[in-house]
Parts: sequence; C-alpha cells; structure tokens
Amino acid sequence: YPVVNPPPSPGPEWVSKASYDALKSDYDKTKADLTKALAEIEKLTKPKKVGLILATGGLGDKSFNDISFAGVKRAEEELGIEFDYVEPKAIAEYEGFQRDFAKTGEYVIIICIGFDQAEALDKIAGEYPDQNFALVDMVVDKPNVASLLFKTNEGSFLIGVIAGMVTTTGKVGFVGGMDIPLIRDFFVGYEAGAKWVNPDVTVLDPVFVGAWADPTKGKELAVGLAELGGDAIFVAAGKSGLGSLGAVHEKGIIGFGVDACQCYLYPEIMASMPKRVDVAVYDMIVAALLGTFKGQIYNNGVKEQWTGCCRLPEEEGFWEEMFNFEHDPLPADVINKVEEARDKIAAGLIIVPSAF
Amino acid sequence: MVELLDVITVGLFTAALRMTTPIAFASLGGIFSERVGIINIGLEGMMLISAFAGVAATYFSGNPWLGVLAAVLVGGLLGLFHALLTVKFVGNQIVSGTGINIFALGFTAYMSQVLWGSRGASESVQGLEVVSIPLLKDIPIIGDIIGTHTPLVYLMLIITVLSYVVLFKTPIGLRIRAVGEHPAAADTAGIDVFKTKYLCVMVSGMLAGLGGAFLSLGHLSLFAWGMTGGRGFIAMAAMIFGNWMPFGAFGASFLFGFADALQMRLQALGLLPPQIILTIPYILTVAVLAGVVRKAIPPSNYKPYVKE
Amino acid sequence: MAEKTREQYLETKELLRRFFSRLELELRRILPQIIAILAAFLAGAIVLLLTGYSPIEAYGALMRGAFGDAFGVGQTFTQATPIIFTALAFLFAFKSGLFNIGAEGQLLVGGFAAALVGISFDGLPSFVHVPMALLAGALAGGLWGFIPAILKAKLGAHEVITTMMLSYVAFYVTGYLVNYPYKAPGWVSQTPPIAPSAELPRILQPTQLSASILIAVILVGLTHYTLQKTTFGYEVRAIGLNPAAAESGGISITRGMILALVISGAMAGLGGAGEVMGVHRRFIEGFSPGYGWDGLAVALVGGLNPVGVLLAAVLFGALRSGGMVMTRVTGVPLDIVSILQALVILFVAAPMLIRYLLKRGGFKWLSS
Amino acid sequence: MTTAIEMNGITKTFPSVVANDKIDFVVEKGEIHGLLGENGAGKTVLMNILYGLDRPDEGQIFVNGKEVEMDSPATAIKLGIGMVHQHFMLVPSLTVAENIILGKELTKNKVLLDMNRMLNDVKDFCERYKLEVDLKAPVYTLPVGVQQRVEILKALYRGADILILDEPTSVLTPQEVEELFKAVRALKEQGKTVIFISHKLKEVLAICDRITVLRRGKVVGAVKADETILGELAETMVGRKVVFTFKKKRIKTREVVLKTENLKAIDDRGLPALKGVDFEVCAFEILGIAGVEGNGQTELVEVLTGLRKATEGKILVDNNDITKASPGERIRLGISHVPEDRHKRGLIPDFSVMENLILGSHNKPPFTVGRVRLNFEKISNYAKRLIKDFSIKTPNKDTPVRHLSGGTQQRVVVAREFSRKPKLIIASQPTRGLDVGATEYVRKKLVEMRDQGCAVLLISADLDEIWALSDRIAVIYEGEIVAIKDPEKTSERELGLLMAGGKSG
Ligand SMILES: Nc1ncnc2c1ncn2[C@@H]1O[C@H](COP(=O)(O)OP(=O)(O)OP(=O)(O)O)[C@@H](O)[C@H]1O
Ligand SMILES: Nc1ncnc2c1ncn2[C@@H]1O[C@H](COP(=O)(O)OP(=O)(O)OP(=O)(O)O)[C@@H](O)[C@H]1O
Ligand SMILES: [Mg+2]
Ligand SMILES: [Mg+2]
Repeated sequence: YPVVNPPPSPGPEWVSKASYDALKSDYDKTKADLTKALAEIEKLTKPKKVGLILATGGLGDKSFNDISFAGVKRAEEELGIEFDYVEPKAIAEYEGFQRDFAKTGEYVIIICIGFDQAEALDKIAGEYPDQNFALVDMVVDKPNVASLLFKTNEGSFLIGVIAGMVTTTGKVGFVGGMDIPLIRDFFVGYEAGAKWVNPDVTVLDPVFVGAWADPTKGKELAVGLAELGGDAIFVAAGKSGLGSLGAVHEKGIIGFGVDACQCYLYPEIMASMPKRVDVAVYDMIVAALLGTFKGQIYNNGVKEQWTGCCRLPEEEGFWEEMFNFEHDPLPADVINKVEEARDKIAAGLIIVPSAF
Repeated sequence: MVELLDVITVGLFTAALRMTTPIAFASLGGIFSERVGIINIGLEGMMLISAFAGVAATYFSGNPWLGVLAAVLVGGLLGLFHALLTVKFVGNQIVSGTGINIFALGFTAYMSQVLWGSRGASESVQGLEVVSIPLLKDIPIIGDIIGTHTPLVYLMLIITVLSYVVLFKTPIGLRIRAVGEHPAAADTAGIDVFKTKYLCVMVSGMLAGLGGAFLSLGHLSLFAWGMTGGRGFIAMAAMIFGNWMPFGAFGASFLFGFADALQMRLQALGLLPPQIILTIPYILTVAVLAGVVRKAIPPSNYKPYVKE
Repeated sequence: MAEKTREQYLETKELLRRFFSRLELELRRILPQIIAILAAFLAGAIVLLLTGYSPIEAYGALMRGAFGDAFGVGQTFTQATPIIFTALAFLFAFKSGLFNIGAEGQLLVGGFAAALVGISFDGLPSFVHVPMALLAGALAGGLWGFIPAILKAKLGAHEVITTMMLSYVAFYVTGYLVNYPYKAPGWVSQTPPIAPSAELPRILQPTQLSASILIAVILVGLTHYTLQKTTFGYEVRAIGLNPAAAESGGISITRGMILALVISGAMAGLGGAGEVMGVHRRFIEGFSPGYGWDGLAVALVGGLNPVGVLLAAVLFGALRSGGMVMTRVTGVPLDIVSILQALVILFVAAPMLIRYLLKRGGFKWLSS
Repeated sequence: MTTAIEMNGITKTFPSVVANDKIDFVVEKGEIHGLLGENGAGKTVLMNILYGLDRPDEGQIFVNGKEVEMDSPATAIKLGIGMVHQHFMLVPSLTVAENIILGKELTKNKVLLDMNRMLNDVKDFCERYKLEVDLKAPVYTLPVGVQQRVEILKALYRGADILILDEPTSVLTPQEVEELFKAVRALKEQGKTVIFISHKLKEVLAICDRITVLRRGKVVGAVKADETILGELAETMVGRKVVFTFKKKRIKTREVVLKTENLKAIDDRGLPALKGVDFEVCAFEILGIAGVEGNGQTELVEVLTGLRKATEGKILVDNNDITKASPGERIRLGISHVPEDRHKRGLIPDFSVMENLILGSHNKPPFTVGRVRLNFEKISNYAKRLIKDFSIKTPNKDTPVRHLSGGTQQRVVVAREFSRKPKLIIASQPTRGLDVGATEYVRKKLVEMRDQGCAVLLISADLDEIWALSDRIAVIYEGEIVAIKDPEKTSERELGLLMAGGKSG
C-alpha cells in the first residue's frame, strides 16, 4: 500500500503515440466537420422563424394590423418560415415583447408594427445588435433596424384624384381617427390630389373621431360631412372608420378606405389607398433570409408600390383575390387620370405635399 | 366655405338623437338599479357584452331582431349576476361592477377571436332597418328630426316615458322606490325586498343591453372591440345629472348627445384644433352641472339590506 | 432583580401574544381575498380548458414570465408602478367619501406637466431637476383634482361626473398640446425627450423599472401613515364615515374634501410623472392604456388599504407581464389576463360568495 | 275567550347574546297589553319574531288560537297583525298616502295606481279612527308625532286587529302622548288588541290592562296594571331600586355665559325656523327649552353650534361675538354639544371608542404632536380614563362604537363632551331612547356639570326631564321663545299650554 500497478508492456496491439495522435486529430476533425455539416443541414431545413409585434389596436381592424399580418402570412406560405406574433395592449408593453423575442435569438427578423414602438426599439436594437428588426412607420437609426416608411401622401393623392373627379356636389371630405401627423399626411395628399384634378373642388376641413375604436362616432362624423354636402369621403380612422364607411353606404355617397383595400365592405367604397405593409414586410423577410438585410430607412411610395391605389390595374386583382370580391368598374377617364398621376409622381413630376 | 349656421340643421338634431339613444338606454338602466339601492357601475360592460351578443346572434340567425333579443337577455343575465353578487352575497357593488367591466373587455375580445378570428371587429351583419313613422314624419321640422330612425330610437323614447309611468304611476314603481329608499320599511309593508332588487337590477342590465344593441345593430351593423367608448360611464353621469328621474336622465343624455353631434360638425369648420372641439361635450356637461346649483341626492342609501 | 426580569418576561410575553393575535387577525382578514384569488385562477383554468389550452402550461408560463427571473420581476413591478399611484389616488379620495374616477386624467396632466418641466430646463443638476418635474406632475394632477373639488364644495356638482368628464378633457387637451405646441419633430405625437437630468434612473436594467416604484412604495407608507397616524388623516376618515358627526366635531368638511381630492389628484399626477420620467422619457400621446381604471380595481381588490393596494397592484402587474410571456409561449390570447383580472375582482367583491362556496364544498372550517 | 297571541318558549340567540330566553307571552283579545323592559331586554326582538321579521330558534306562535308559521311580515299582515316600529318604517320621500297604501295598492285598468280612490279610502280611515294627517305631504316634512299617526294608519289600513306599538311615546310631547292614548283607547273600543312597549312606567300603568316585564331576555313578571304600583314595577324591571328625582342645589350668579340677540335662521326647506330668539344662560345654571318638536329646536341648536348659518342676529359667548365662528372654533371656545341624534351627528359608528372620544379635540395638544401627528399614548390613556370614569361598557377602547348599545353610545358622547372642560353645554334630547338606568346617569352628570359651574342649555321634548333638571324653563313655539318661567312658579299645565301656542295665564 499504496498499490502500484505494473506498467503495461508494449504488445502488437499497441500503436505509437504519434500515429495515435494523428488518427485522433483526424477523427476529431471529421467529427467536427460532420457536426458542422449536420448543423448546416439542420439550419437549412429547419424553418426560419419570424417575430411579429402588432400595434396596440390588434388584429381585426381589417386594415393596418391585418395587412401586416398578411405579409407575414404570405412569407409563411411562400417561403416556409414560421412565425410568432403578439398583440400588445399598451405602449409600455412593447419593450417587454421586443426583448422577449430578441432574447431568444431564434428569429431571423423581428417585425414591429406601428410608430409607437420606436422608442422601445431604439433601446432593444442597441441591446441586441445581432438581431435584425424591421419597424413600420417610424425611424430608428440603428444598423440592425430597417425603418419602413410609406409615402401615404402619394397614395392619398391618387384617392384625391378620384374624389375630385367623381364628386357631383363639388365637396369632398375626410374622416381621421386622431389628429396626429400620420393621419394628417393622408389628408394633405388627398387634398392636393383633389385640387390637382379639379381646382374648383371644396375640400372640407378634416374631422377626427378622437379614438381608434369608436365606430359609432365614426359613422356620425361621416353623416355630418354628408349633410354639409360632401359626397366623396376618405376615411382613415382604424376601427372607427368602419362606422364612417357604413355611413357612406347608407347615405349612398362615395367612400374611400385605407391601409388595405376596403372596397369589399360596401359597393359605395370606390377605392382604397392600401399601405402595402405586406409588401414591405415581405421584402424585409426575404432580405433577412438571403442575408442581404440592411438596417436603413426605406421611405417608399407610389414608385415602389408601397403605397398606391387598389384600383390601379397592377393591384386590383391582388385585392379582389384576397377579399374574394369584385370591384365595380371605374370610368375610363378616372382610371386614366389616376394612372397619369401615378406616373407623374413616380417620375418626380408631381411633388406631393406632406404633413411632415 | 362652410358657415357656422350651416351646422345648425335638422341633421344635427337627428344625429343628436342617435348619439343620445345608447346613453339614454343605459342611464335609464342605471336609474332602475340605483332606485333599488344598487350602484351599477357595470353598465359599460353590460352594454359591451350585449353589443357583442347582439351581433353574434344576428351572425348566426341572420335576423337582427333575434340579435336584439339576445342582447337584452344577455344584459338581463349580467344584471342578475350583479344582483346575485351584491344582494345575495352582499358583495361590494362597485367592485362587482368594475369586475363586470373588465370582464366584458376580455370576454368580448376572446370570443371575437373564437368567432371571427379577430379580437378587433366582427364581420358585418344585417342591422336593423330605419323606419319612418307615417304621420309623425310629415310634421315639419319635428317630423324630420324624429320621424325616421331605427326602431330602437323610438323604443328608447317609449321606454323613457314608460319608465316614468312605471316608477311613479304604478304599484310596482311605488314599491321600487320604497325598497331603494328604506328597504326595512318596504319589508315590513309586506314587500319582497330581494325580489324587487333582483328584478330591477335585471331590468337595468336589459336596458343597458338595448343600449349595446343600438350601437352594434341599430346604428352600425358590426361589433368592434371597445365600441361602447365610455358611454356606460357617461350614462351614469347623465343619471346623476338627471336626478335619477327618467326624463331628467333623458334630458342629460340628450345634452351630451347634442353636444357630441355639434362637436362633430364644428370640426368641419376648422375654427379650432379638433382636440379642443372634442372636449366640448365634456366641458359643457361640467359647466351646466356647475351652473345648476343643486346637490345630487341619490334616491337610495346603497347599503345592502341584510335580514337576520 | 428577579422582579425586574420577571416583569420583562411578562412584558415580552404580552408583546408576543399581541403580535400573534394581531397576525391571526390580519390573516383571517385577508384569507377571503387569498381564497378569492385562488378561486379566480381556478375559474380561469376552466375557461382555458374549455377553449382548448392547458392551464398548467399557461399558468406555468405566466408565473415564469412574472417572477421567473430578474427580468420578469422587473416587468411585473414596471407594470404595477402606475397602478399603485392611481389606486392610492382612488383610495385617498374614497376615504374622505369621494369617488374620484378621474385618476386617468389626473395621471395624464401630471405626466404632461412633468414632461414640460423635463424639456424646458437644461443643465440643471438632477437633484434639482427631478424633484422639480415630479412636483410639477403632482401639482398638475392636484389642480385636476382641485377643479372637481371646488365644484363639489361650492356648487354641489357631483364628483363622479366632474372627475370623469375632466378625464376626457385631459385626454384631448394633452393630445392637442402634444400634437401642436409641444410636438417633437417627426411622425409621432410626442414631446421631445426630457433632459437627462430629469430622468428617473432605471433601477433594474435592462427592464424599464425605474425609481418611480420607490416613490410608489414610499407613497404607500405615507398614505397609511397619514390616514392612520395624523390629525389630517383622522379628519379625512371621519368625513368619509360620517360627515355630519365630523362637522359637529369641528372638522371642516369642505376643507377636508378639497384637500383629499387635491391630494388624490396629486398622487395620480405623480404616477404620470413617474411614467414619463422613468419609462418613456417623454410624453407620448396615449401612453396610458387606462391606468386610472386599473387603479380603481386595484384599490378595491386591495381592500381599500394602502398595503393591500401594493399587493393587489403587484398581482395585476404580474398578470400583465406574465401574460406577455404566456401569450408568446403558449399562444393563449392575452385577453385571458383581463378575464382573470375580472374574476379576481368579482370574487373579491363578494367574500360571502366564497364562504358560501366553501361551505358547499365541505370546507366549513375555513369559512368561519 | 281565545287568546289573540300566544307565544310559547320563544328563544332567540344572536352570536353575542341570548335576546329571548324561553319567553312565554300571552295577549288576550281586546286588551291593551304592556311590554316593559330596560334597553336590550329583548322586547323588540320578541315583537320582530311575532311580526315575522326575525325567525325564532325555538318556540311556537299561536294567533287567535291557531299555530302559525310566521315567516315574513306578509304572513303577519295576512293574520291581522300590524306593527309600529321603534324606528319608524316610513319612506321619507313618499307622501303620507303612498306610505299608507304601500304594499296594498289599488289600481285602475289593473296597471296604474288609482290615487284618487286610495286617497278617499284613506281619508275614510282617518275619520273613523280620528287620526288627522295631511295625506299629500311627503313624510319627511312631518313632525315625528304625525309620522307615528301615519304608522298607525298604515297598520290599520292593512286590516290589523292586533297592533304592536314599539316604544311609541319616546318621541312625543305630553300633548301628543295624550292624543296617542286617546287613539289607542279608541282602538280598544273598536275591538282591537294592542301591545304597548315602553320604558316609561307611568304610561304603561296609565293605559295598559296587563303588563309583562322582561329583563335580560327573560320574563320576570306578568301583572295586572291596576294591581301594581310604580316603584315595585320599576324594581322588577331594573332589578334594583331607582331614584327618580334630583336634589337641586341652586347657586345664583349673574355671570352670563351664552347670550343670543334676535337670532334668526331658516330651515332646510328655506322657511324661517327661528324668528328672533333672545335668551341668556348663566354659569351654574340649566336653562331648559321646552317645546313640541319641530318648533325650531333643531335649528336653534345648529345655529348655536355653528352647523347652520344665522341669517340675522348675534350669538355672544362670554361677551365675544361668535356668530361667524366655525364649529371647530366654538369647540375651542369651550362649547360642548350633545346632539339630538347620536347616530347621525354624535358619533362615527365605524370609529373605535377611543377615536370617538377625541372627536373635536383631536387637533390640539395634548392629543397631537406639532399639530400634525396624533399622540396615541396620550390618547389611549385618556380614553381608558374616560371609559373608567363614565363606566362605558365596552370590551376595550378599540371596539367600534357601532357594536355598543344605544345607552352606551350615549355615554361615549357624554363622556367626550363633558370631559372637555366646557363652559357651555348644549344638550339636545340627551336621554332620548335610553332606559331608566342610562337616563338617570346622564341626568346626574348634567346636574354635576352645572354644579361645577357650567352653563347648560337643555333642549328636550320630554317635559318631565325639563321639569326635573331646569333652573329656568324657556318655551319655544314656532321659532320664538314665548316665555321664560321659573319652574317653582309655573305648572305643567301652563307649560303645556304655552308649548301648544296658547297664552300663559
Ligand atoms: N340583529 C341583532 N344582532 C345581534 N344582536 C341583536 C340583534 N338585534 C338585537 N340584538 C340583541 O338582542 C338584545 C335585545 O334587543 P332588543 O332590541 O330586543 O332590546 P329592546 O328590549 O327592544 O331594547 P330597547 O328598549 O333599546 O328597544 C340586545 O341585547 C341586542 O344585543
Ligand atoms: N346587527 C347587529 N349586530 C350586532 N349587534 C346589534 C346589531 N343590531 C343591533 N345590535 C345590538 O342591539 C342592541 C340594541 O340595538 P338598538 O339599535 O335597538 O340600540 P338601542 O339600545 O335601542 O339604541 P337606540 O336607543 O339608539 O335605539 C345594541 O347593543 C346593539 O349593539
Ligand atoms: Mg326595542
Ligand atoms: Mg332601541
């Protein structure tokens, strides 16, 4: 005690230390390669995940949130990605959700819908510099954030053109959700479009519901505009807008929707100005998957088809398929004017005023 | 451009009547409950769930009147629940009402999700049609204002009168008032205090339900989450302002409805920033209330009646 | 000597006895609340089961999210903070017999005033700037409480109406201010960021939990102390319980009510200031998703007692922060959180219901 | 002859007390039966059981010889039992007629109230029983005496053959008591049975045929009224000897403490309630104010204590004008107030005994530290001392006064107000609703305070009380002091006449 074992004697089955080491390192290398290859395969075959944080209004607005959702949904179908989404209820919740998603490191991109997420994202994007984010409707100046801005004034201009042409009373109106710059931007473009096509038109002062979810007031505001003589009304008011469009239907005047094509709601809704969040979001997901994602500002409008009008020939079919309905035909001169306006805007011949 | 006078039209008054209707329904509901000594702060939630139920029932049946019926029943059920909690189990009335309000927000969102895959808004359903009352509508001006409406507006006017008659001209009304003001006195007079309370709180819920049905089926034809927009609370204010009297509550509701309708039209004149114009109904209410120098004395003492 | 020790012994014994009897009393007092909360979760589990989710998973995620790590705890308290303020605001007015349902508006004007002070001064040292902004918030909230108070005292205008109407006014007026005169350049309806010297420090990075929670907790203690230990608190409670007798006892009801409502408003205003200075660092339109109403519920669930308020607010905060994780992990709609909150409130509303259910369920011994 | 009521072995236990302990109680048809007992003896509980408001734990009830299950007032009413409650069961905002017909309404078209027919019916009733009331007046506008008539009418309208009157006289003036007695006798003549509950021995002896005495939930005696004498009955009731009169020790000074000059005020309805009141109260003196209720006493007290504004005139205390002073300032000047309604004005029921005992002096040393913080050590010692000195029957100083009996509650008020070293005490109805023992105590204390040099203003509807305590008696009628008399130079009859608005002889 202590017991010492006798040293093993070298025999035929013994190899030299050097050759053992060589073999061992070979083996290790192959194994590492294999693991790497397996991981690569795993990575390539395992569906990529996308995170979506909606705006506080929540799904079912048949507009802003829904259309964003559609973009991600399309990516799921066409690109085979997986996605998780959440519907926050308060601004204070954004930061938590963003961090929740980012912390996992599982998502190729996290898409944040709504300008009011910017504050929180500014911080979170800094905390997680390797995580890609996309933010709709607002700028966050970080290398890993794509800020997606929509020139809604340009699309609204096209709506204004239609309104200016189809009004018989010569008065057109606008119902907004809240009096905030984002909504004012719609109005400014709309007004310009109407005046561009019809210098004599009266654009009534814009009216605002003061809330995003009070369709009752939305309806009465539209009724009020109709009673003041307005017969073409552009509605940008979230769920409150559903009421306004209902009023348009009842009054038998002409209405215009926003964010998505809302023309399927009632025949009186002649056109809508979609904000193609779906296109933008889809573009970003593709970029993230391809690894070409770049954090920068994307401020696109009619030219890039991020905003436009659902009655433009290149869009009409898409919307009709999506909502499973058919638009009533528009007079050719109206369509022609709209296309003319679109071309001029895209070519920079018309500079649409903005609320910003 | 649009002038100030362009705004004072028949349309303003019809709109005012429409904006009045849901508030008036709920504040009449509030009266029935408070007259028997139960505070019903849950009017808002009852309206919201009823608005939802109305649309859901219409969605499945295709008949908006069945929707209205469902709204009323659901309202009554919530009233019964509130009564059970506060009368039988002597729960705190305000806590219970607040619970109902919060429940309504969660429940309708949850169920919208289940039914329509969206917590925001329902699909459109068949709403109630507007009807004109033959003779009434031919009276100049007055006829234009009250002659053509959805039936629920007429129902609101009728129920306002009916509430007055029931409360002040019938035995049951006498009993209701007695139960609220002095339950022990009513009890010793051989009146079933508890039954009366249950009944009235249920009626309260049903009237709130009608208010909800007006919003989702009478005025619009869809349900949107949170569409009551605080009208249940405004209705409570109208009830207090109207001194717990049906005509008073109607008057106060109309004051508010009118101010709201006016506000909407004033916005189109672009005189003031919209946010400032939006405050008009609220400031007006406070101003009128401050002008009417009177202490609001509730008709009942709200203490739970506990029998040994 | 022995005499003395014996005396001390007896004294200690007496103190212990008192402590335990007090403890038992308190426990007995809050037992119904605790059972109510358990019952609410049970009922919520049934809803979850009926709609095809696993309650165990959902609640597991909820608990992990709310308390699982420092981050969750931070979120929980972040969510609880503004509600503590508004609940205390409701409670304080309630003790004087007033029903202040306008905490929402008071919170908004308080938040705005704090933001205004935060952006208007530059280069102040923090220890001056922070108290200044907080004070501005409290003053603005207090003013928003003073208007209904004076209307009630002088004209008898019912405070339920006036506080509520003024909430709407506050919402739109701050909306105007933040969209026109004080709007920051850019797309959003918000003020420019406040000066760093006016920021309340974040105390649990990376969460948004700020020093505002400390103010809230201090305020809980202060409220309790004021109500129970001071002359003013005595007067407030007397007015709330029996104004006629209080008046006979030489207490000025008018003064008491006005002060109570002003203090109530100031508390809510302070809550708004805390959110602006600690969480958002600027005033953003619509930052409150209804903290005023949550405050009312929390005050009631907390049994109208400052410490109860603290506990109830943490519960509500936990439901919210845990709810976020639950939604993400299990896909249960976040609305189940509202339903749970409602159930808690409803069960708390009627302790007799709990007793009745316990009796029915054979738990007689608990129901005494 | 069958019995109208027979209650056998009635037991009723509350968590804290056995309110009725195997009570046997028999009432013959057509008699006026007195039920006598101290506060908390269990009289009301027994009657509530008879009227179906409370359910007994044990025992049977027979009405007109038949055993009945008394499950609700509705049943009792059906069986011809009517009850006039100690605390009136009238709905204040409803009119007299509405209150009377409540629960037994007549309708036209089966739906609407038939007010005219009901008014006629009720008017007939009033005439038949000689009970005059204004049927259209809302009840809250009526003096208590009239309200009581309404209560009786209400019971009769429901077809009551057996009428329970729970302490009907405690709120009445001598004249009103006389009228009530007349009505009760008229009822007897019409063949009705009456159960008459009271503390007041004289009254019970005066009107009842037979008397049952309760003490601590047990029957301690059942006697025929004409076979018993006052003192004996009192002893049965209380269980010891009772002192009825006070020896007055008179000290004459001319040191005026309170003086009013042409004091005027309006009531809640805006009508003149005080129309120029002048009087003085000196140190070492009790000035009694006699009067039928509703002649401005309430307003007078409120004006003097600062709870109501004087529209004209002056109030001087020690020659300082305090007309504009707030209630708090008046308390600081040494004015104490025993309010007429202890539940409403005197106490905060949810506050503890201790907290109630400092109400009014809560905001100054020694109870505060720096005027901000309450000094609990001092307060609790003070409370303990008062509880001992005034024999306040409470488990401890922290018990909410809500849990105390009426008499004990009044002791709390008295303890608080008398311990403040006041120079002026304004005592309004200080013994209303108290039993013999408690009444005796409060009166003794008042005299004690006077003897220590206090000026005492005593307002009471109980003429006996005024008579027993006052050094001078002022009579108030319709908001005016119509006479100030020396009790030794006037008679009960003369005062009664003055109170009723007559001229003094
Ligand atoms: N609801 C109750 N709960 C508990 N105890 C009660 C209740 N009602 C009465 N008591 C108790 O029953 C006892 C008898 O009360 P009761 O009211 O019958 O007395 P009373 O003889 O009518 O006295 P008073 O002369 O004051 O009217 C009292 O001691 C009281 O404590
Ligand atoms: N709900 C109750 N719970 C406990 N005790 C009660 C209750 N109601 C009454 N009591 C008790 O019954 C007793 C008598 O009650 P009551 O209200 O009749 O008082 P009172 O002595 O008659 O006073 P008052 O002269 O003011 O009427 C008191 O001791 C009171 O504590
Ligand atoms: Mg009694
Ligand atoms: Mg009594």
